[in-house]
Amino acid sequence: MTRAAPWLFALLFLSLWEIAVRASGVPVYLVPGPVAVLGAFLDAPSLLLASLASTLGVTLVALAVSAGLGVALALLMQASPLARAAFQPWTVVLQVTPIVAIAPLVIVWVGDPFASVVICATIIAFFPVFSNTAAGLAAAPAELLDLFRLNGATRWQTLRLLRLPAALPYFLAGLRISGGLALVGTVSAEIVAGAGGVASGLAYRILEAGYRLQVPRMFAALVLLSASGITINLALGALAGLLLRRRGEA
Amino acid sequence: MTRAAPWLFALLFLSLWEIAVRASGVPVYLVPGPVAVLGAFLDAPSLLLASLASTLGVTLVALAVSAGLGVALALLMQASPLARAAFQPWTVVLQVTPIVAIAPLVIVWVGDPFASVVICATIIAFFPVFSNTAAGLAAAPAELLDLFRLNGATRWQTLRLLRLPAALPYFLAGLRISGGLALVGTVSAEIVAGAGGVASGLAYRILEAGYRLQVPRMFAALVLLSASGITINLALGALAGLLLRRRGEA
Amino acid sequence: MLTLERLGRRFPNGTEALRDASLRLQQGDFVALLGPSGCGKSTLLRLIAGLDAPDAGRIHWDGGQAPAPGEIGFVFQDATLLPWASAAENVFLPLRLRGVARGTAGPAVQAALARVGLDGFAAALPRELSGGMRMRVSIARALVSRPRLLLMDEPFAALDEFTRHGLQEDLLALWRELSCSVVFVTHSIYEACFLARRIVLMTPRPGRIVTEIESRLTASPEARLDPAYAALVADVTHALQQIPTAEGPLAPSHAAAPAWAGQGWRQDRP
Amino acid sequence: MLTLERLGRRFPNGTEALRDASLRLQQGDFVALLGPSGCGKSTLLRLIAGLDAPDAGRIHWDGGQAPAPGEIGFVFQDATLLPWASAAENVFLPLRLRGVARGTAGPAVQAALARVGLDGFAAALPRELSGGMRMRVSIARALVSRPRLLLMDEPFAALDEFTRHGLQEDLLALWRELSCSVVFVTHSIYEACFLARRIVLMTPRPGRIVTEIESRLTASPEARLDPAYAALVADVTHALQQIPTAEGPLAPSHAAAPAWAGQGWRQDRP
Amino acid sequence: DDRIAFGTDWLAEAEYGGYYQALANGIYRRHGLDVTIRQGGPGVNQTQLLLAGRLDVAIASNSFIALNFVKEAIPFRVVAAMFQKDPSVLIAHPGQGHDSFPALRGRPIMISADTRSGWWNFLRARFGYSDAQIRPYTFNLQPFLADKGAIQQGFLGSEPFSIRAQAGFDPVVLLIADAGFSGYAQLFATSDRLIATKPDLVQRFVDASIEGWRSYLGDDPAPGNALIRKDNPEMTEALLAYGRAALKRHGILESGDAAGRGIGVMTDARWADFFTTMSAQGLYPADLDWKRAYTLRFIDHAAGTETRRP
Ligand SMILES: Nc1ncnc2c1ncn2[C@@H]1O[C@H](COP(=O)(O)OP(=O)(O)OP(=O)(O)O)[C@@H](O)[C@H]1O
Ligand SMILES: Nc1ncnc2c1ncn2[C@@H]1O[C@H](COP(=O)(O)OP(=O)(O)OP(=O)(O)O)[C@@H](O)[C@H]1O
Ligand SMILES: [Mg+2]
Ligand SMILES: [Mg+2]
Repeated sequence: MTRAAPWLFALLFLSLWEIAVRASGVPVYLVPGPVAVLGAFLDAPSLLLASLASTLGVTLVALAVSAGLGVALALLMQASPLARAAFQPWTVVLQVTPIVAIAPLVIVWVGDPFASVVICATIIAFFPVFSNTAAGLAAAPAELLDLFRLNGATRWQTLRLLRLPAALPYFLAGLRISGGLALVGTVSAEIVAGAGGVASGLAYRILEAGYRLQVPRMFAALVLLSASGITINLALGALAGLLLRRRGEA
Repeated sequence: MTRAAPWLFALLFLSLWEIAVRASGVPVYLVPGPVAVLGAFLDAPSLLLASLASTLGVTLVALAVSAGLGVALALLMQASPLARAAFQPWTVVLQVTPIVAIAPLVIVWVGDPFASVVICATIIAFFPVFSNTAAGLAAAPAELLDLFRLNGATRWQTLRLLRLPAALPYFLAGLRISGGLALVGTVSAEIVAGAGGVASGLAYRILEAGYRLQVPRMFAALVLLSASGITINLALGALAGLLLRRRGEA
Repeated sequence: MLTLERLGRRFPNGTEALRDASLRLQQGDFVALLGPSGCGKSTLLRLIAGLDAPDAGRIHWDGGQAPAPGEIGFVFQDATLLPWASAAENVFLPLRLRGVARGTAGPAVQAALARVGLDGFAAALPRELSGGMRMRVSIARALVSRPRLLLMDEPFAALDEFTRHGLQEDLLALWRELSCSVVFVTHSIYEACFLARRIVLMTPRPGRIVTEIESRLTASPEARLDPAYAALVADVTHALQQIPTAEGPLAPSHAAAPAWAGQGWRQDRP
Repeated sequence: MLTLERLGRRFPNGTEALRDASLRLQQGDFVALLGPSGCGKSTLLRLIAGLDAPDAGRIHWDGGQAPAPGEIGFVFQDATLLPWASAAENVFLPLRLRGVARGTAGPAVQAALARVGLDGFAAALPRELSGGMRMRVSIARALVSRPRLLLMDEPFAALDEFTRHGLQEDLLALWRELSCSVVFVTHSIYEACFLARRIVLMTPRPGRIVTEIESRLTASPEARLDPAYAALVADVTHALQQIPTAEGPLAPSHAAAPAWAGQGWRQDRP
Repeated sequence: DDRIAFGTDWLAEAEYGGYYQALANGIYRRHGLDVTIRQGGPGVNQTQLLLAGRLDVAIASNSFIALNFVKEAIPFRVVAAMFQKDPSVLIAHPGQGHDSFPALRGRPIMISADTRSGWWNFLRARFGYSDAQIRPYTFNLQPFLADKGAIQQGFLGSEPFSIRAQAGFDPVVLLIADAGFSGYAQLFATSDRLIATKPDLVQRFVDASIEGWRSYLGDDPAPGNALIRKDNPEMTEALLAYGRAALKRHGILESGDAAGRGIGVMTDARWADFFTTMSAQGLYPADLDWKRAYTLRFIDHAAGTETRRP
């Protein structure tokens, strides 16, 4: 029952949607029903799937970079209280700077469109991993910190043997939030970057379908996007379960 | 020292930036120095500040709505395992759906531009509070859950007296992430929703100044945005400190 | 009140904590559970409370009905307090969960705190208390709701002897007053003998219940001065030494009669 | 080794845990600390270890030099294990922090686990261990690094008497072998008398050190059979009863001589 | 008065001067219209708002949108074309050899997504451009200015001025309309239903808008400009003047068919030419009923005379 629940819910939701669309007679160019959306997907599956692949490629790279960077910066701040005091407030700048504003600068400095989009998506996805990891590193229990101090642990040992393992659940929770953000960040960056010379991602399909008034296709692209987001989220959830199970925290 | 560090760092950074800009002779329309940015702000302070006020208004409403909705939904899922099974995966959909794609639909359905922007920003800001709160509600220690079970606690009592207090630090951490997202979400939504008639927010300043090559003004708007983001983040951090201090978790 | 029939419990990692553990608990009984560290005492209490389920055997409640939730008081081996709630709030919790209003519960909570010697610490948070004080809050919490069945897992282990004696006597008084049933895990033979009507001995892991010794002492502070108390201690100590283990009889390495003990009991010191 | 000079410690919430606590610890000394729950024993140990700082008074180390980090072994009142690391990893930790390679440390870790009776549980995680077993891991961890100063906060409170006796004797052997200094907090008068060279008594909160009793027992398993042991127990019990508290002398309510005790010592049971 | 929500396809600027002028000078009011102008912007899809009924009339940026109505069977069409020439341009740095459309073949060009699905197809057809040339365009001149080799899209009345003002040079400006692009720009799109039920309203709106344009281009543009600056405070007088001058100099509104037959005029011939080119590119099926994309009934009659100033 619990296993089937999300599917049943989805089925129910889609049925209601189709019924509502048919009953109300909303034209397909305004809100297409699920059948029309599926039809639009089947019209040009390879086109949409190729775009999806392109977007997912950027997303995964951006997620990996965010995770690496987030952990590295969190470690740096943990290692040096001065660095923390000096930088911590400024990391927020990255989170709140809108892609639209920095995309042109990134393009000026980076040039390569793929790298530019990765950088923009990373900027969006970076913050949750970073801030959760930093919180996790700071949350090591006081009595265990005492134990390490007493045994003459170096800062690095305390980090590796105590703070990092203690931060793992926090990191994984942050990663799960960042997973979705990397995806939506990629799409946003793609949109800003517009047509982008490289293989065109889902964002372009969405925009293009919007301009061409092919609303069902636009919805099909959105559905693919959502499905990818759910998959990434579930995959990261499974990863967290796997890593924490042994520790009895899952 | 630690108190002054962020300011010293900022000063150092700004000085280096100004020096670099002057030394390299980068034209002001590419990268303006801090002095030029300040000048641009002083040129039209009321214009920028009015936009800031408009953006912040939406941000705060969106943050409040996200927090309320996130907690409510997390509670619902905690209360009913079936609801959790059915809905949890679908909440990701909200996170990964790009604003750009749904903003037109939201505007079409909602009409009122202010409400539309709030809804878009909420969609972005909602996920971290929700997912952190849900994690916190699920993270109540097993031995305390046993205690409650043994004493015949109702689901509701367990929620109110155990799960909610246990989730508080998680909620606050999520809120801090959402704070920044609400801001950047507002800006993104403003961009997509266009000036749309209401008092124009910072997004519009950034875009239009960028488009018009009034780069110093664009930077001034960006600086205001960053400053607001930092303020929101620090304020939420202070709130968390206050609420957790008594519990000895700060 | 309840019968444990050949209970078995093996944890997922393969550790077999209990095997064929059988025990009968009468209404109003006071059973002390003695056994080496890691033999399955805590596991047994959790099975009785319904917090864990046996892999083998079954638990039969007289009248077929397990106690209603809230009728069992459990002092866990660790204090298990709400970290964000004061001592008084923690003690209030069981009453609160039963819907007793704060005002109504106030005197009972105060009395329970006073009984464990924490009058001055009603407002203190757990992290502001010493280890023994935390344990006393936990004891007060289990007693405040006047349960029908009291499960206590080494409740007094972290307390000094004076506090401990006082609480032992309070416990006896409460037991008589409520005529509740008690299962009391302890490592102290003296404590077991002073408190319990029946002393139950467990083997090392996998825990089995091998010996039961009845006490004929009157449950009262005066029992400490009763020669029968000393005799009982000696009996239990002897019985413990008879329990076979993989490495021979379960007994301290120096298990010779002390030169200065000569009144029918052999092993009088912990 | 060190001198505590009129130490005072008042916590931010106003609780005064220690006042004017003075103590001298010789190199190679073995001091037992007895006192009622909440009197400041754990606080005192933390001050000695440098994990907390006194508000008044000072700690003077002979030669002016506090032990190097890693030279102090501390058994905390709670087990304080890394929850994600196995028993063996937890015991290995102090050696690891000193840079000892896993291979080199292996036998020592194995030996320490065996000494506390956990040979079969090297790979078990803390949550898979019983309360007493966790505490034993913590003891093994403190001993494995052969410290110069050993601070032990009720290390054996959660253990059955047989295990406890064995570990007491192991501790004495180790103490002689390393000629380290030990400060040992316990609630058991017997344990204090059996182990310590000096028994130090503290008043109820705010804790002060009021009495010191020297032991002339030889530190060996045979001491349990020595009549002088019983005499010492009686002395300490008597001294404890003399400690004045706000509510009169600190003594159990039934503090009369047991009828069955007649060999020069009065209070022979915990 | 009849209320009309009218959506422009970009932020307020000289390119919409006629409508703001009609608003400011009471021309709409005189025609019994209560018009609200809703600005567009990057990312704002006004067509979608039109379809949803949030706008009564919206500016369709180009002829593609009208053909898309037909292709997707959407009951909307265009009723007038304000710009005879599309003011879209490609701009490049001088002295780089980027002086003509053919010279740009194979060069990286920054264009936006809507351009890619719009007049980019014309450039592909006419000059053999390929999609591999496309680079991201962020509605921002910084990447262009930072790179001397850069080429990007733009609007006649906008980027050249900004570049002159800020960077101090005149870029190469290539107007696609001059290269033979036959698409109209700034078309009025509205629903078939409105056309059927209130043709008079549509007629008055088209007429008043044309009159507004005449006033903006021929008279003092100050009232319109003031309204523009109210909607878009980033706009400067200098830029507005430049934009207006560009419209006039290049005959964006008043060249071609409009020169004789008045602003807003469309012809079957131009539509046919446009459709043939684009369907040859594979954008539209050859059997598309392209004539359903527009109606000529509201233009090309009394418009010229009626708007003569009193
Ligand atoms: N962090 C703290 N904040 C406030 N008060 C504290 C704190 N830690 C300890 N105390 C108080 O200091 C006093 C002494 O505590 P301590 O833990 O030293 O007692 P103890 O002698 O070890 O007791 P026990 O035998 O119960 O472990 C207690 O009254 C306790 O409430
Ligand atoms: N969750 C668990 N997973 C695996 N093994 C467990 C778990 N809980 C307990 N055990 C094992 O079960 C056995 C019995 O544990 P239990 O806690 O019942 O012992 P105990 O008699 O209470 O010991 P103590 O006196 O030390 O508290 C131990 O060997 C322990 O390792
Ligand atoms: Mg136990
Ligand atoms: Mg203590």
